[in-house]
Parts: sequence; structure tokens; C-alpha cells
Amino acid sequence: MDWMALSDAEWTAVRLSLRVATVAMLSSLPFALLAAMALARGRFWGKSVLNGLVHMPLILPPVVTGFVLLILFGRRGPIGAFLADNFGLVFSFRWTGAALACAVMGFPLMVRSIRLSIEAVDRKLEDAAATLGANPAWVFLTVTLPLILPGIVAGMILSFAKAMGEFGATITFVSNIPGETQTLSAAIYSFTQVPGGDAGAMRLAIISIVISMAALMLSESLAAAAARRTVAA
Amino acid sequence: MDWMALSDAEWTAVRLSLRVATVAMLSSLPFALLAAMALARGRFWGKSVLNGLVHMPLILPPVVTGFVLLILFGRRGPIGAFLADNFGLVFSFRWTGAALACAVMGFPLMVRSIRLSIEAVDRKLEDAAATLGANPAWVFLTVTLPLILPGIVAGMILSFAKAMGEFGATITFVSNIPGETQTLSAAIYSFTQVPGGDAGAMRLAIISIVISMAALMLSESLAAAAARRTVAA
Amino acid sequence: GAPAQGEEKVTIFAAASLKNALDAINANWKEESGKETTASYAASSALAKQIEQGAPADIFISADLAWMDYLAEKKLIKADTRSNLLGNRIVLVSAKTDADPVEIKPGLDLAILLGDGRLAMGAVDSVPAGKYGKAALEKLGIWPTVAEKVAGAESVRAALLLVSRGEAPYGIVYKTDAAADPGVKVVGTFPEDSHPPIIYPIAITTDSKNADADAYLEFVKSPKAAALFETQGFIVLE
Amino acid sequence: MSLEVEARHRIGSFVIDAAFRSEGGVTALFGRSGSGKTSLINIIAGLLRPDAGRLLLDGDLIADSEKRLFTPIHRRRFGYVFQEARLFPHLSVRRNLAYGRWFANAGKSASEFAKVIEMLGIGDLLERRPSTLSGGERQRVAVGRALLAAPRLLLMDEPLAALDEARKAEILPYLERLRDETKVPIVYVSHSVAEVARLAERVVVVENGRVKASGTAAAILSRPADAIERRETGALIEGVVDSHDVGHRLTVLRAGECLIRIPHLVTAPGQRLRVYIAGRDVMLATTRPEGISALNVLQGTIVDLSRTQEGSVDVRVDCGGTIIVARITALSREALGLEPGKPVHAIIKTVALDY
Amino acid sequence: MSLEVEARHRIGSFVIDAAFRSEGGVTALFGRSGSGKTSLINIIAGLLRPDAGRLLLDGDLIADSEKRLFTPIHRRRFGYVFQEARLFPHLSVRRNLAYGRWFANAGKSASEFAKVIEMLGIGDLLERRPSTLSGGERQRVAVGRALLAAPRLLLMDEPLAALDEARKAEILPYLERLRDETKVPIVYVSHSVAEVARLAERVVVVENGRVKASGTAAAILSRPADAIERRETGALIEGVVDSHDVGHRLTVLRAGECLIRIPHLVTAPGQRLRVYIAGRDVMLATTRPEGISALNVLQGTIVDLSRTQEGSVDVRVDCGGTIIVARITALSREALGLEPGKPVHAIIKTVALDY
Ligand SMILES: Nc1ncnc2c1ncn2[C@@H]1O[C@H](COP(=O)(O)OP(=O)(O)OP(=O)(O)O)[C@@H](O)[C@H]1O
Ligand SMILES: Nc1ncnc2c1ncn2[C@@H]1O[C@H](COP(=O)(O)OP(=O)(O)OP(=O)(O)O)[C@@H](O)[C@H]1O
Ligand SMILES: [Mg+2]
Ligand SMILES: [Mg+2]
Repeated sequence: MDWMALSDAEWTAVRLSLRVATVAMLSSLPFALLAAMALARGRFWGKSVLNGLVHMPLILPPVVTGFVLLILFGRRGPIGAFLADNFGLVFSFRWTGAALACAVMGFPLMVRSIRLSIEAVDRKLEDAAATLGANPAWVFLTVTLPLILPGIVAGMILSFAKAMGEFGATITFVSNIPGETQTLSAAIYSFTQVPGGDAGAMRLAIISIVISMAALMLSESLAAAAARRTVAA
Repeated sequence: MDWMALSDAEWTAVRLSLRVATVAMLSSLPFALLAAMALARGRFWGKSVLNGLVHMPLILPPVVTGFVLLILFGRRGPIGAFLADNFGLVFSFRWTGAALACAVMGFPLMVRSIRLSIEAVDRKLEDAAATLGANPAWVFLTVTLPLILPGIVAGMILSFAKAMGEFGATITFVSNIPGETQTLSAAIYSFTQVPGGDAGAMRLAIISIVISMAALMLSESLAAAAARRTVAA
Repeated sequence: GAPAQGEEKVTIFAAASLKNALDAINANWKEESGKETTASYAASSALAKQIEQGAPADIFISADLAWMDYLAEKKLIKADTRSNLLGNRIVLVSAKTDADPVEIKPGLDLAILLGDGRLAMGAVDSVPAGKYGKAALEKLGIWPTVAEKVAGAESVRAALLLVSRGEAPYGIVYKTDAAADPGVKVVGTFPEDSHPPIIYPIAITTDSKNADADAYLEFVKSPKAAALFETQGFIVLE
Repeated sequence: MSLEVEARHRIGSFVIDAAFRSEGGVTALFGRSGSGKTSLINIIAGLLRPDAGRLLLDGDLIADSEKRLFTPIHRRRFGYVFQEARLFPHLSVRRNLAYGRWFANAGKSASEFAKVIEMLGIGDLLERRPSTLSGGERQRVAVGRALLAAPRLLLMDEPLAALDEARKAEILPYLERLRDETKVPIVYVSHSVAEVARLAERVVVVENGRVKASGTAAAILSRPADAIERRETGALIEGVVDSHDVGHRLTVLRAGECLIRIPHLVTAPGQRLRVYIAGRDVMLATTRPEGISALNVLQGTIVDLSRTQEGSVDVRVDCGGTIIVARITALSREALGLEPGKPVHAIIKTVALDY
Repeated sequence: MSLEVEARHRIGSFVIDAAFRSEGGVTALFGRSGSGKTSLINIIAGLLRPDAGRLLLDGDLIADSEKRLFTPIHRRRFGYVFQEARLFPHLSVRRNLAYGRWFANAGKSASEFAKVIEMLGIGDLLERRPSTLSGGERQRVAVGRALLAAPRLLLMDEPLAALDEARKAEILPYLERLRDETKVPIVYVSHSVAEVARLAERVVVVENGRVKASGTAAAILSRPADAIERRETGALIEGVVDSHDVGHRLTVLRAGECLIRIPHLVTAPGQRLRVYIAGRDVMLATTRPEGISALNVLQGTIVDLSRTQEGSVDVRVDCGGTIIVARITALSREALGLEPGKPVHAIIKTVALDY
């Protein structure tokens, strides 16, 4: 299948997509965990605002999310300027920006999955851990976290898959710069915008599917193994 | 806030969005339940293929999903032609097509949530129901279904929210016909494509957010009530 | 990062529909000058807003005048470098490859041709090709009869696909796109005066510090590039 | 009404290889923690599909691995009281109780419902959620749920373990009535010899997944072997109610030639009755004692004596055809010079026969 | 070592309003199903925050609603054996057992670990997951987990309910040693009078969320009132081990003027020991019987008699300062003409004192 051979530029896009999706998934995980815990367990003023905020990227068209990100996290944006000045963390037109966009787009999916798992945790087990001397942090680490692992894995899978497919917010936020912000999806989009690009789009789509499926199967089998350990026959 | 007053066309888009999102959410529910059951409980050849297929709309750029829908469910598409001829069910350029696109895009989110809940169900309770004479269908209806309600609700929320934000696949599949397929997101998108459209986009985005937040809060409080009934203090 | 030295690649932000032509031109430019380029293809709207937010673009090629004007107003392009690079035509395409040609003139009964089908075109209020199409139909007095039948696609490409898939019997698309699709037949070209001129303007951004930008701009306007643009069906202006 | 069970199954490193049969009534599964009682019940219920096995109820073949026959759980209609309640958390107590009745079509009558609820003392809990119940309340609801499903066979896995004595004393007679009146066979797991003695016709002693001993309750519970816990040795006496002493609320039971007085007015004269007399409750005397409060002084002859273990000896005494087991100290044995063949009196307090 | 509990709390329609104190050792909570025992223990553990209440352990104020003091659960270091095991499903048995040791810093020595595992008979289960354990095995692991957390106070909610007699007989002495050697106070819920009698210094009888009676085990268990189940009446005798009869494996206990022979060689001479003598196990005789196997014949005088209930009477006999309760039939009472002040002999089998 000669036509499946990837050009250098395409290889770059593949590598970039993997990097972006992985970083997006991993870096949003702690925030998603926090948000999920707050939503599942917390009782505070503004909880429903937080809930709405988390869902926002899902509710808004990706282009709007991209624009909002551009305005907030761009070089001239309030948060972007702050982060760049104080932490040297620049998002605009960097792959980090693509990762940010994907993380934001996948955030509601991750939070929902984790939250669902947290709500299913038998809190009596956490009580039992506390009577054995574990402080709340330890209870979380040694009891809650292992028990919500299925939700975390599901959330990570969704976030990764979403990151592989995301381009609306990404391309709006950090453009479509080969080697820097052009992910597979953005490349596929480019192909669909010109005459004769269908074959290219199809080829890249297949590559994207193959990669995602591999990641999916891997994660599923890891999750299944973890589940077997937890609730054996 | 005079500028918040909606034009007739915008009202139409709002109503259409609600209809599309609701129909998408409800009509994908039975299929999502089936798929989630199969993935969580089934042991069959091709399970990972099904799993991949379910995730596909997430992995692929929405435009590609839209193309695929067009090819399959369009007037000339194999499935579209079949459904049109046999059931009079036409998708192309109809709001039904928008609903289909939204349903497909939200499908992986719904399936994941439900599946997560199914995997958390204590199967011993199902066994108990069987010993009391309930056949598998009744066990599902009277035990499994109520127990996975949180997952179903979460999945429905995600699907609804996604449908509110979806436009990539929708516009590709069924275009942007005011009153027929132009949802709020599509209208927002249109605004973002012309200089000076920001205010209009913002206005519609706020409306979309308000609607979605209302739906969100409603569903959350319903779910909380259901949960209270199930696992009381 | 922000390109400060001339060693940096020239970065071109161009409307997505120019991808094929610009890819070829950039390859040529590399052959001749030995210099690399970076091209980011996206919707003109997104690109313009990104430039507004400090994107590292040296050259901007828009698919319509509106977004170039938007940047010009904000003094984000060097006014003296702006020019109208390309032109295009809009055509009426049919899903039937053996369809009869029609003369597009005032009074054309497009509604009859469509029957109960739809007229696929770019979204008339956001996609440039849609705007041109609507303007032309209005000018020709056809618009009121077909307004209800228009299916506004997300891009010209999507509109074209609707026609080539047979979803819509007719569509209005760029000549450049129509030419490359064997699934459709061009049945008529809209008179040039029926709509505002279709223009792809080009300019160097105010923020550009790249010494090669001027040279690149020259190259894009050179006859060599013109040939490549024409291969893709564009009309080279000037 | 007969039940025939045969199963071989491997779970992890644990192997079940057991077979027993019973002619209806209550069959007690007796055995130490981890011996495989629950697994065996799960196999009967169909929750565990054994690698090989057969299950026959009343001549109906329910499962047979050779014939690849396996009746699905819900068609067996075996009520199961699980070791851990397993109430439906999303249903109220009332709907938990009603769950099985729904499928039992005819269902039990409303009066039966009221009776069960009254007997279990759960009338006040009907509108509550299971999560708000105490441990014992949960177990009682579970018992009620299984009883109300009108089962063909009742599987009870330590149903009364979480209950106080008074509550047990209320539920046991109900189970006895169930056994006697409705003829529903019951397989009953319990660690309490008293419960087993009272309820069970047959006892199956399980050890390490295997049937170590099986037979009538009388045989197994009286056997001096260590089939069941040594500390629990005793004799199960089968007799016929001879008469009632209404004034003193006593029942006189005739077993062979012996008359035994037991507390309360149980069943009508002429009815069969079983009484378990624990070895620890039987005193022996070489001469007939006078002026003692014990009402039962049975004359008999020593049949045999067990080995001395931890300072005590089990003595089997034949009292007119009925074997009674007494556990006495080795010291008393020496002091009284007890040997096989020696005539003795077995003395049993009436109140000691009250469970 | 003192524990002081005071709590008022409302859960749904159920109201807890209880207070008791204990001077260390084992405090038994006794009461019918649903009486509020688990709720009370939850309050002590800190799992349930009472509307109002105080908790003092050893002079330390653990919680006081008035002072708005509430020590978090994990800082109380109260080991808790829950009514329903609550093992961590994601950890192996070994790691479940080790869970609390981790936080107990010093932890217990490896030999202690081995000892507990051996006593509970869970050595073979260490690498298994809780979901593969039988009901009794699960409960044993839960007991081990709490014991190994080196708690300051041990809360045990029917820890032995799911266990067979033999296993109980192995665990009870361990708990006794724990009580006597490590001085860890224990709050113990049980429905078994025998268990309570053996372990507890104090008994708190709970009814409907309130303390119905509370006092030393001897006082509560001997009281003819219906503080505890009538069927369980008896006397708790406190004595000192007088001597051992090694050959016959008997221990002689001196309680006041009485010498009571009990089975096995328990504790060393000179040690204090408590024995519960159930009323059902005590026979009365008007003349000293001869040639009987019972080793304990105690001379005494009838103090009083209870009302006749269901054909039986509880007779309290003063045997040289020690009160012994005998339950006899109303018939015997009439036959022997038992009245307060009448001299009688209380006859108790030694093997009946073996739990
Ligand atoms: N997956 C498994 N792997 C290994 N052993 C297992 C597995 N599942 C169960 N067992 C063992 O099978 C044995 C029988 O378990 P079962 O639950 O039948 O015991 P039981 O007689 O009901 O005990 P209990 O009185 O404690 O409830 C136990 O020793 C248990 O540890
Ligand atoms: N949310 C609630 N609403 C109403 N009543 C409740 C609620 N939670 C508990 N109760 C009641 O409180 C009482 C005490 O429960 P608790 O668990 O303390 O009883 P217990 O003495 O431990 O009983 P058992 O011996 O059966 O375990 C029970 O009658 C229970 O029904
Ligand atoms: Mg069991
Ligand atoms: Mg309790």
C-alpha cells in the first residue's frame, strides 16, 4: 500500500498529535480529578457555576472555545501574558497551545467519567480506612483513588480520543502550523478544503483511527486487568 | 438589555436547537444502552471493533464524521436510501439529519457513561433478583436499569450538551438551512465568520449557555433526587 | 516564537482553499532561494483574529476582502504591501454529468431547474463563496425564487460535495473547485459583473520582522507563481 | 419431596466435590467457616454452574452437566436468603418484599404477607430504604423477601446469625410451620446446633468442600464422632406427644419407653416431635435421686463411653430403646465407676430443653 | 482506662439518647435488633456526629458538642470491626490486614502479625482478594485488620456472628488476653449471652436508642428483670482460682464460700475469674443428692422466686454469699415446695460451664 506511506510532514503531524493528545490527557487529569471531587462531594456556593463552566467547552461550538482561548491565553490575553511573563509558559501558536485546547475540549468528558465513579464509591470503605488511622489525604490515595480507577481510565480514554479528533478549537486558537500546531485532525481538515484532497484526508483519517484504536485497546486491556484484580471472579 | 432581544430567525434557531438536542439525546439512548451493555457484559467476537466504532465520532474530526454520514445516510447513501424507501425516513437537509449528526457525535459520550455505571453494578443483586423469579429482561428493567440511572443521566447530559455545541458534523451533513437545520451553534459559527460578528456570536453563545445550564441544573437536581432515593443518608 | 532574524522561515497564513497552489509555490521558492516556508491554512476569519492576537505570521492571504480590511483597519498589515493577488469565478454546477449548459442571466428560472431539490452553496452570510453567490443571484433577480431552497454549507468544498453526492441537484461553487471534481458538471458561469469581484488579497503583517517576507511576496506575484495559481484555476490579477 | 445434589466444582484452589440427598423437610448444612456451604448452596440455586453435577428436585431434573441441562436461575424458583441480605438498594422495604411475589403469579395472599411481616417484626420499616436498616433488620427483610416469593425450595444461608435470641425464637416456629404445612423443602446453613437440631430432618456435614457425614439429624447429632463439633454432642430424640400438662405448661413426650417432659404446650397430642438433648445438659446418677427439681429422670444402661478428651467423657445411655448422650467429667466417671452395662439414671432438666 | 459516652442523636424517626461509662475492660452492648447498638458504636467511632454528646476516653476529651470539639475519625485510633466486614476490595487480604499497621507507625511486631493470623486461621488467604472469601473468612480478616491497627479502643460489632463455635472458641481467649494484657478497652456488641458473660466487665442494655440498664456484667446478667432476655437469665460469679486438678483437667474456683469446679485448666491459681452460670443449667434439690455425676453441689438458701412465666420460675439462691439463679419448672417448684428462706442445694454440672 504505497499510498499509505507517510510524507515527512505527515509523520510530523502524527508525532505531534500523539504528543498533544498525551499531554492534554495527562495535564488535565489532576484538574479533572479536583473538579470531579468538588462536584461529587463538595458543598459550596457556586457549585452549579463550576459545573456549568466545566461543561462549557461541550456546549459552545469549538470555534467559540478557540476564540475564547485565543483571547484569554493568547500572547496579548490576560492569562496568556501573565503565564508567559511569570512562568515562561507560552501557549500561543505553540504545540502547548494545541494541548491546552485539546485538554479544555476533553475536560468535561474526563470530569464526568471521574465524577460518576466517585459517586459510585462506597463511602463506608472510606470510613473504614479512617478508623484505621488514615487521614483524608491517605484515604483518598489508598482507597478512593484505586476504587475510581475505572472512571479515571474511561475519562482518559475519552480525553485522548477527543484530543485526536479535535481541530475546531485548536485551529482557531493556535492556527494550523506544520510541525508546531498542525495535528492530524487539522491536517485532515486542510485536505478536505482543497480539490483532490479527499485521498489525503482519508489516508490521514485511517492513520488517526489506527492510532486511536491501538490506544483504546491498550487502555481497555489495562483497565480490564485492573478490574480483574479488584473484583475477581 | 435590548441587544439580547432575539430576532425571529434566532428564535427559530433556539427552538430548533432544543428540538435537535432533545431528539438526539432521546433517540440515541436505546442504542447507547445496548452498546454499553454489549461492551460491559458481552463476550463476543468483534467487541473491540464495536468499541472502536463507538469511539469513532470522537476520534475523527467532525467534518469527516459529517462526510461519512453524508455518504451513508444521504439521499444516495446506502442506508439513507434504504430508510427513505422503506420507512420514509429522510435525513438530508432535514432537522432529523441534524439530530442524527448530533446523536452520532454524542454517542461515545453516552455509551461511556452508561458503560461505566453498568460495570459498577453489583451483579449479586441481579442474581438475587433471578432467584426471586425475574427473567433476564425483568432483572434488567427492575434492577440493572434503576441502578445505572446515574450513568444514564450523566450520559444524557453529555449528549445534550454536545448536541448544543455540535456543528461541524451537522453542517457538513445537512448544511445550514434556517428553520430546518440551522441550529444555534451553526448560527454562532456563521457570526464568527464575518468581521464584526462577535457581538452576535456572543449573544447567541450566551443564550446557548443559559439554555444548557438550565437543562444541566434540572438534570443534576433530578439525578440528585434519584440518588437520594437510592442511597439515603 | 517571534521570528526576529532573517534566518527564520517565512510564515504564511492563508485561506484554506489556497493550500494546493501555495504548497506548490512554496516548494518552488525553496528550490530557488533555498529557504523554507511555513504555511498555516485555516479559515480567513480565524487567521485574521490570530494575527490580531500576535500570531507569528509574515504574510496573510485572505479569501475575501472583508478580513483583510479588518486587519487594515487595526493597522495590523503594512498598507503598502497589500495587493489583490488572485481572482476567481463562481459557477453553477450540476450533479448530472450530462446536464445541459444553461445561460446564467436575469430571469433564469433556477427554481424550476431545482425542482424540489436544494441549491448547495457556501453559507450565504459567512462563507465568502456563499456571499458572492447570493449577491449574484440577487443581482440577477433570481434570489427571491430560490432563497428558500438554499442549503448553506460550511465551506465551498462541502457545498461541492453535496452536489457531487447527488444530495443537491445544483450548486454554486468556485470555478477552481468545480474544475477538479469529476463528479459534477459546470453548467454555467456567473457573469463577472453580477457580483462584487472575487478577490484574494495579500499583505505583509505589521509585526513581521522577517527580512525574506518582501522577497517571498515578490515571488508569489511572479509569473512563475502565476502559472501555478492558474493550474489550480485561479485568475491571477494585475 | 426429595432433593438430590451432586456437584464437582473448582474455584481457585478450592474444590467442591459433594453429593447428598434428602427426603424433603429441612436439610442442614453444617461445617466450619470456609468449608464450602455457601458455594454448595450457590450451586443448588444455579448461581454457580458446577464443572460437573446433577440436581434433582422431586423427580424433576433441574440440572445435569452430562445432559447439558441447566435450568436458568429464575425458572428454578428457589428462594434464597443470602448470607449478606442483598436487598435491592433502590427499592423500599415493601417493594423488596413484594419483588418475588410479583413473579410468583398467584403470589401469596395478603394475609400471608401480613403474617410474615408481623412474624419478622418489620411492619414499621415498610416505607424505608434498605440503607437505613440495621444489620438485623436487613436480614429479616431478606428472609421475608425469600419467603414471600412462594419458592419450591428454600435456601437459607445463616439467616438468623445477626438476630437476637428473642427474634430467633419468633422466626424458628414459623420455619417449622413452613416445613410441616407447606412442605417446602429447606436447605439451611447454620452454625448453631440448637437451630439445626430443632429444624433439620437431615444434616450434611461439610468439610473442605466434601461431605464428611450425612444422615438423619438424629444420627449425625448423636454420633460421638467429631463429625460435628465435639462440644455440641447430644442426642436427637424422636417421639410422639403424649399429653399436655396445661396448668404447668408442659408437654409430655413419649420416646420409646421414656416419657420426657418439655416446656411449653407444643403441638397436639399424637403429633411427632423431635427434641435435641445436648450432652452437657444430661446428668447421670447411680441411684435414683429424690427431691430434685429436674423432672426427667430416665432409667437406663450405659452402652458405651467415649475416650476422655480434655477432662470429659461422653456416655451413651440406652433408656428403654432411646439413646441419650451425657457428657460428664472424667472425675465423675471415676467417682461413679461408670462402665458399659452399668445401670444409671439420666437426669435432664425440663427448662434445659427450651430453646 | 475509662470510657464515658453521652449522646443524643436523631436519625430519621429513630432517636438515640444514651449515656454510659465503663472503667475499661470489655463493655458489652446488648440489645435487640434495631435497638441502636451500631448507631451508638458509630457515634463513638466518630462516623456519626451526634446532635449533642460527649466522649471521654481515659480522661481525654475526644468529642464534646458543647465545646464544639470533634476529634476526626483517623486521629481517634479506635479499631472498628464493622457488622459487615467492609474489607477493601482492591487490596489483597495481606494488605487489608496491614492497612492500619501502616498508620500505627510503630505498628505491631511481625510476631504479633503472625499470631493474629494464626489465631484467626487466615494464613492461607493472605494473597487472595476479599471478594473470593467466604462470609466467615471475611469477618475474620476484618477482626484481624482492626486488631493489627494497634487501636486505643476496640469497637466490635457482632464480630463473631458469622463464625462456627470452634472458631469462636479460638478467638474469644485472644480477646480475653487482649483485654487483660494490653488493657485496650473494648466495646463489644453481641447477641450471645455466653460471649458477653465471658468477656464483659460491664453490660449496657440498649432498647429503642436508650440505655435500659447498665452495670457490671454480674449485676446485669443475674438480674431477674427483663433487662436482658428472660430466657438468658443466670448468674455471673466472680471468684479466684483456688487450685487445679491437673489429672482431670479441672479448675477449682472459689467464690465466697463456694468451691466451683469448672472444666479445663484456666489461668493460674490466685487469678480472678468470672463464670456465667445460666439459670437453665442449675438444678435444685431439697436433700443432698448422692451418686450423681454433677461435681458442684452448693448448699444455700432461697432468696426469692420470680413470677411464673410460661411454666417456669427463676429461683435465686444464696450460696454462702454468692447468688446463684436457677430456672425450674413451676411443677418442680410446687412439688418441692420451694419458698424463700428454704434451704436447698444448687446442682451444677461442670461441663455445663464450658463455653
Ligand atoms: N476465587 C476463589 N479462589 C480461591 N478460593 C476460593 C475462591 N472463592 C471461594 N474460595 C474458597 O472456597 C471456600 C468455600 O467458600 P464458601 O463461601 O462456600 O464457605 P462457607 O462454608 O460458606 O463459609 P462461611 O461459613 O465462612 O460462610 C472458602 O475457603 C473460600 O476461601
Ligand atoms: N435513616 C434512618 N431513618 C429511620 N430510622 C433509621 C435510619 N437509620 C437507622 N434507623 C433505625 O435506627 C435503629 C438503630 O439502628 P442500628 O443499626 O443502630 O441497630 P442495631 O442495634 O445495630 O441493630 P442490629 O442488631 O440489627 O444490627 C434501627 O431501628 C434503624 O431502623
Ligand atoms: Mg458462607
Ligand atoms: Mg447493628
